[in-house]
Amino acid sequence: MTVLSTVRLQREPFDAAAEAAKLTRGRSDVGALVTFTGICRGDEAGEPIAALTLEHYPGMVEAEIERHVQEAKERWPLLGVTVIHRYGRMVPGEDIVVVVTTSSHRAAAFAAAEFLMDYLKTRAPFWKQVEKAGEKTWVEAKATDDAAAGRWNAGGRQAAE
Amino acid sequence: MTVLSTVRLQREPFDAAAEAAKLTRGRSDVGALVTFTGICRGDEAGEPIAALTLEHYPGMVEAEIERHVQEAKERWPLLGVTVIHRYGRMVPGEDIVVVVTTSSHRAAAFAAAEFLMDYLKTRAPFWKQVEKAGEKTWVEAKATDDAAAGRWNAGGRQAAE
Amino acid sequence: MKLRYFAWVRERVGKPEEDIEVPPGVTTVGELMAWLAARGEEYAHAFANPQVIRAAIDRTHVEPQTPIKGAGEIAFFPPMTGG
Amino acid sequence: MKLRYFAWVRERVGKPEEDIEVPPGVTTVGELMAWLAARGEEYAHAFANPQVIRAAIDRTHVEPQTPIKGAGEIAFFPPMTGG
Repeated sequence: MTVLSTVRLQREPFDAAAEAAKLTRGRSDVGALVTFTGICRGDEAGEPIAALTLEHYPGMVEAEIERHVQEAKERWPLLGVTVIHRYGRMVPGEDIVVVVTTSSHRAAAFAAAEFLMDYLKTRAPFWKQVEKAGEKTWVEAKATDDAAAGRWNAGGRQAAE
Repeated sequence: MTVLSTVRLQREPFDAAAEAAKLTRGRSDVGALVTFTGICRGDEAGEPIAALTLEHYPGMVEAEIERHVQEAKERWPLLGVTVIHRYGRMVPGEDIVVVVTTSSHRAAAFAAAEFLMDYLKTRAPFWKQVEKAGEKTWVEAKATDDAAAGRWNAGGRQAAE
Repeated sequence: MKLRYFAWVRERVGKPEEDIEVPPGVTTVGELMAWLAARGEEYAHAFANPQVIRAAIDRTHVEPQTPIKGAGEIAFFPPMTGG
Repeated sequence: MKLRYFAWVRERVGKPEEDIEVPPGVTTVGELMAWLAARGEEYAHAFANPQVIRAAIDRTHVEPQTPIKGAGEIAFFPPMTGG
């Protein structure tokens, strides 16, 4: 069994569909493919934004994501995992992050993709700044994101709602 | 707010990436896009298979899926939902089903996609037959799929593991 | 009344659908399965395990105790395995 | 010891990184933040609310009580907002 895993940080846009295709091409053990794409919205906290700038901690962020990809592979019977996260400036409608997971069965693929996204939202060293009416402001961390990330601790999966 | 929804039953292959793109094109309110693709595996219950044939109940299956798409739209703040399910004969590696959900935030998109897949596995009138060593056998329903579908009853979301 | 059969229920009965006259004493889905099971060897085989067979009346899932009165189309099939 | 600052901590301190000599009495991440806050107005502003500031030693998340002995690089930043 070949478990593919890819972690990439980049300024340039990515092609989510092409990344998903790489995890299924030429193999017949994949039964479930989950692709999560996080997209820059045109509003933040109810107000329109012109753009988003993502700052990151080079070196730390790659290592931290790799560590969580490893953890996901230990927790669930995955066949492939891809995480690509952009940094720099993005305008509404642009893709920010993609997480692709594959497995024989859907439960593992869904759980691993959610686990990685909850982690990326709360513990990966990224910081979002938005441009609103000419002013730049830092996005505040959300308590709901912390709660979502917390459900993966202490063994099993907990209800998130 | 425009909520797009599409349900399609078809014999022909579909393009999951193109379906996903339709739900995000030209709008800036989508922050989260989940695409689940179910793929025909080369094995069933540990034995290799040559092909899979999906039988369905025409008329009932479309209405039933539509009803569950409506339910998903009532339960979560979705911006778009697409469900495409194939029937007929498929060989390993071919896509069987795609569910695409979009929302402002990831929790709703993930939950709705899982809810629809759990439903499709257990309550939508489809039956799978596999070809193993020249013999055709009907795939038996799995207790784990029923348990997964059951967690959406009785209000909130329950732990599935 | 029109009956439809799917998957291995269809294979065992030997046809995808048929029109039948249901006798007045048969009033529920469960009673209809019992009555069908007595119609011949192929039906006996198809309905040997009625507790695993699912039913729909006019394209809506129903239970064995559901009355069949007024039904246009009743379908019988094994547990679903889609997705 | 190399210090790095990110997001609004970086903006308030006014630089992305610097090399500093930490006095011997400063032994934990929390003590380092308190010592930094006393270094000047920009530091006082950056570290006014130390409980919201996160830290990493050599690219691993740490807590305020974590000792800084042996650290090569210590980073301070606000709660993360990726994804």
